[in-house]
Amino acid sequence: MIYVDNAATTALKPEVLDKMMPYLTSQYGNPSSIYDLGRQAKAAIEQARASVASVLGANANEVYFTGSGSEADNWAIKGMAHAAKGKHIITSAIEHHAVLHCFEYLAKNGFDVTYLPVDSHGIVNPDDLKAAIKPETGLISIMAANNEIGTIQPISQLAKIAHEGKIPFHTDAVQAFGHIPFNVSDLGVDAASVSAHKLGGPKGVGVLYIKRGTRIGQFMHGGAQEYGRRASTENVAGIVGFGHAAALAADGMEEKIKKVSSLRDSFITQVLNEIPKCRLNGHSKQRLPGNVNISFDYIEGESLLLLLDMKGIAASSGSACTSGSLDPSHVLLALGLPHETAHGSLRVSFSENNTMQEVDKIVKELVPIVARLREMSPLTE
Amino acid sequence: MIYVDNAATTALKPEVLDKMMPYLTSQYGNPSSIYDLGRQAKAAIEQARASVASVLGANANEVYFTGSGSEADNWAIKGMAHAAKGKHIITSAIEHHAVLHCFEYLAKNGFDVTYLPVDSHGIVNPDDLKAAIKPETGLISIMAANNEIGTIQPISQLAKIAHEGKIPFHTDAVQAFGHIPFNVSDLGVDAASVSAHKLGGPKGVGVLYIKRGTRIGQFMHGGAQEYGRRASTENVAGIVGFGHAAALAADGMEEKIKKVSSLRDSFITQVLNEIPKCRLNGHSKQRLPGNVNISFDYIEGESLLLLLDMKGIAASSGSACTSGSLDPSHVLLALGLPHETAHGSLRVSFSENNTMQEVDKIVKELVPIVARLREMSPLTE
Amino acid sequence: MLYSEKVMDHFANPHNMGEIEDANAIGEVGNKKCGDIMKIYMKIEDDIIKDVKFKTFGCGAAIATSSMATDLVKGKTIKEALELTNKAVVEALEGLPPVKMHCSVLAEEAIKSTIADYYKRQGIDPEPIVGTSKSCGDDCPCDE
Amino acid sequence: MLYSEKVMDHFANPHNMGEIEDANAIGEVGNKKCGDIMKIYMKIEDDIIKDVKFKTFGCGAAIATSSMATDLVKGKTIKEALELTNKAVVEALEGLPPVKMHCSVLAEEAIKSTIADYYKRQGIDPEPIVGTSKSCGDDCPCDE
Ligand SMILES: Cc1ncc(COP(=O)(O)O)c(C=O)c1O
Ligand SMILES: Cc1ncc(COP(=O)(O)O)c(C=O)c1O
Repeated sequence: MIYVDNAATTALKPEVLDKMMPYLTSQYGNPSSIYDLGRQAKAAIEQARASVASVLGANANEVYFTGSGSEADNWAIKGMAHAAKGKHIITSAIEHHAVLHCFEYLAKNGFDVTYLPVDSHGIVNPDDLKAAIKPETGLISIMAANNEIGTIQPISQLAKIAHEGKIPFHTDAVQAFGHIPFNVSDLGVDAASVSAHKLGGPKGVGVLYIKRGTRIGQFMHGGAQEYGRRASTENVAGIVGFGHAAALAADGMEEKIKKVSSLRDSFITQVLNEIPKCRLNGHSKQRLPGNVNISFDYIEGESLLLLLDMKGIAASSGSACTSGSLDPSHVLLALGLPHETAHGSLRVSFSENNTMQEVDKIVKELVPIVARLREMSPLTE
Repeated sequence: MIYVDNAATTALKPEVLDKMMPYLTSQYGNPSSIYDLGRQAKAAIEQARASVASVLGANANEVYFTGSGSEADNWAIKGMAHAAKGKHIITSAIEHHAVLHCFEYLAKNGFDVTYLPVDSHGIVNPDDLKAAIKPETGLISIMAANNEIGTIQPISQLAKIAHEGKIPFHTDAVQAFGHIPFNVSDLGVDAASVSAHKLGGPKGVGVLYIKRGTRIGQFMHGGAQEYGRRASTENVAGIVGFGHAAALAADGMEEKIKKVSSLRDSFITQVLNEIPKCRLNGHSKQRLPGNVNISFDYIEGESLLLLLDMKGIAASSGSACTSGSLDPSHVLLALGLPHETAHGSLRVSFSENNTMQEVDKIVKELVPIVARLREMSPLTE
Repeated sequence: MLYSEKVMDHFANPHNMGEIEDANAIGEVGNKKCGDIMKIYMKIEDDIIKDVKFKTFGCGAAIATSSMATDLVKGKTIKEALELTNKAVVEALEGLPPVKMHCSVLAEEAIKSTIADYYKRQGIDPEPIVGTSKSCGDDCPCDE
Repeated sequence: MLYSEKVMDHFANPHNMGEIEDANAIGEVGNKKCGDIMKIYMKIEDDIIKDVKFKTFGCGAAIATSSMATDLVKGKTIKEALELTNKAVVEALEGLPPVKMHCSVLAEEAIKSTIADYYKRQGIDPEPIVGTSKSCGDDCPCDE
């Protein structure tokens, strides 16, 4: 199998699993327990926290483990919006559903929401943000990098504008963290969501970075875990895995970016050369090293994926969360693409485990598949 | 080490880990993905769902995986309260903090809360519930079994009273599920929270059972996972582990109850015989098979635990979530115990992995430790 | 979302895919917004569907239902073809995931609308025979 | 919550635990509600703390700070003992977890209140010398 859906989820790195194993076997203590077994679990969590914090450029006591990236988004957005004085909140039109649906929920509950548009490459214009800010704006949340088209936003600029208006700034960094340099201090964000399973860590563990002093309500009520701010017996093995995955991701990142981008660029060039009537979605430079998103005229995404799957190629058509949904991608629509094109995009997301041979193989399989589906399509001109 | 803190968390069963391993290695697909690797992950989740459902006596499509027992409680209580017509909600005074703090949060947000008292054994009187119900009561949540004192509530009676008033009934069954027969259909509850790590499953995965037709708001917004009702990329390995742990827990439960209760009863008898001025908290019969909670006059819980730990015995002083807290147990206070006694209780919780030899050993170590702390205490008379 | 083997079979090797040059009935249903469009060509002689072919833009289920529906009406009389229900298509495919049921509805409608076209071309009002199509234009919501 | 080795040492083998039969100063601080009570006995001669012992109801940190605080004042002059701060106790113990800092405050207060008792027994108003105790009765909140 050729796995090129690393934006949906990544394989758990064997070295990460190794570090998790003690906590799946003999080290089963509850970190809140006072005895030795509990204290060891607690120490392991604190070590993982320090590791994630160091990669984020944060203090350890600003890093809170959650049960997923989505939970981090829900906590940040609902918690910060409810703690804000104003009832106007701003986000972008191309956020992940974990952010977008929180905003929609808040919109139904008395908040006034502005969805910033993006240009045809998927970039938020800082001037649009400036223009959207009102005296009663209480929260701005704009994703660091998009999960479908890989566009990287000018976060430090956007955060600066937010702070000029004394408005807290959150960013969904689930796709950015561990893939491109992402330093909360350099960027100046007040809160950031990340998720372990996007960078070789386990599924079911996320982090919300909360800058000290940021006003945010509680999301998960209960026990006193995570400095009393996120209840639940800790997923010790998962947290330990996240800590190690973050450290591994940071290690030699520049080299990995080079390698992965070269796979990406070769794939893009080959496809655009060999297949007519297709276009690259997103920005040509401001994009995640592993992300490719290409629309093919006249064909629909799911059929493409199923035929690729039959050739042993695992790719995606945008966000994994919405497969099974009938709606076209809200991200592609925001770029201004017509509906039928928004249904037909292919997302290929590379990791450092992929090779140039795989790139060539995917192109080789893709060409006849696209041709065949076009032959089948009543839209083909 | 003698581990007798199984109410805080349990060791992950090796057979459960075995079933999880594929999903921590080669089977890393995102269950929302359309290709083979994703479909296999999806199928594994559905199998786990069916397994938990069958132990719960529910339909598979009434079982929703969450990131913890606490999340299940937060979802149920906030989601059902907000979906209710009335603004009056009822719970008991001895709930776990995951429930209690949700009610306190709702109380601060416009809800009127009744906390039902318990008798000196920790049992809620159904007549008290009947009397507390008002026309505007919108939710009743009473735990199935208490985590500190092991008391088992008359859930089926309480749920019946709720339904006579057409009020939805939720129960926190985190301590009950997998330890005593707990069948949502027999009991007639509308929602129930459970957590995998209390029954030999992994930490960081829970379930909320929601009876079909129950009105409940969304808690985790985002992707379309869990029938569109709980966003987040699924913790596949954790979910698979939960499914298997539930099946194992149900298997031969009666035998295990007999075994574990006999450890419990022997420990209680020995301690009450050999140590003066102590009392068993909770009900003598209506209690979880593994739970012992004993107060020792004149001494404080933490010191007791630390000295036991030095002898290789891992026990607890009530809820693990609140260790590190300065407050005495709200559960023991609700029984009517004085403050200094509420600080000094010992919770020992047995599992089927414990032995009678261990029981004897704990008693042998406990006697001089209690004597020593009493010698050190200015309260000793 | 799991497709049955039968669905995958018809998706991977669809029957009756293509156009009929001298078709005397053509129907098209679905819309671009929803991402499913089915176009059906028929050659009808003596009230019998001698040949039928399809072109489909859509997901795996859309292609599989097109394949199965055309299979089910090929060689049948118009009357028999009009009795085809989406349920029959689903059953023949050994089930469809719930979110994909609308594809089978689309397939049923595609057959009907093609037969309607046949009547129209002969100056016969198809409505009393075929009924009103549930199929909708570009503005209808995608969920049925 | 992790205790330092030093804390665990003093907790497991507390120094100066017990009573002094012929103490000429006894102080008690803390309350049952908070779960920490420290009682200190002193034998003071010529303004020098010849002997000191304690009894404590409380957590590991309460016992360890009692042990350390009594160690630190034993053999010292009253003046030196009054200079003992909770910070010094914490440092000598190589740190305390944040939620346990109040135990060190309690230990400082226990020493002061015992010395206050010494003056009171001699009919001297301790307040100008010892200061007002921060220690509170049964109704004070447990968090400081
Ligand atoms: C009764 C009860 N409810 C809820 C919880 C919370 O479960 P979790 O730790 O999985 O969040 C626990 C245990 O911690 C519990 O004992
Ligand atoms: C940008 C973005 N935000 C949030 C999430 C949600 O993360 P998780 O699946 O861990 O809940 C994802 C991926 O699923 C994502 O790509």
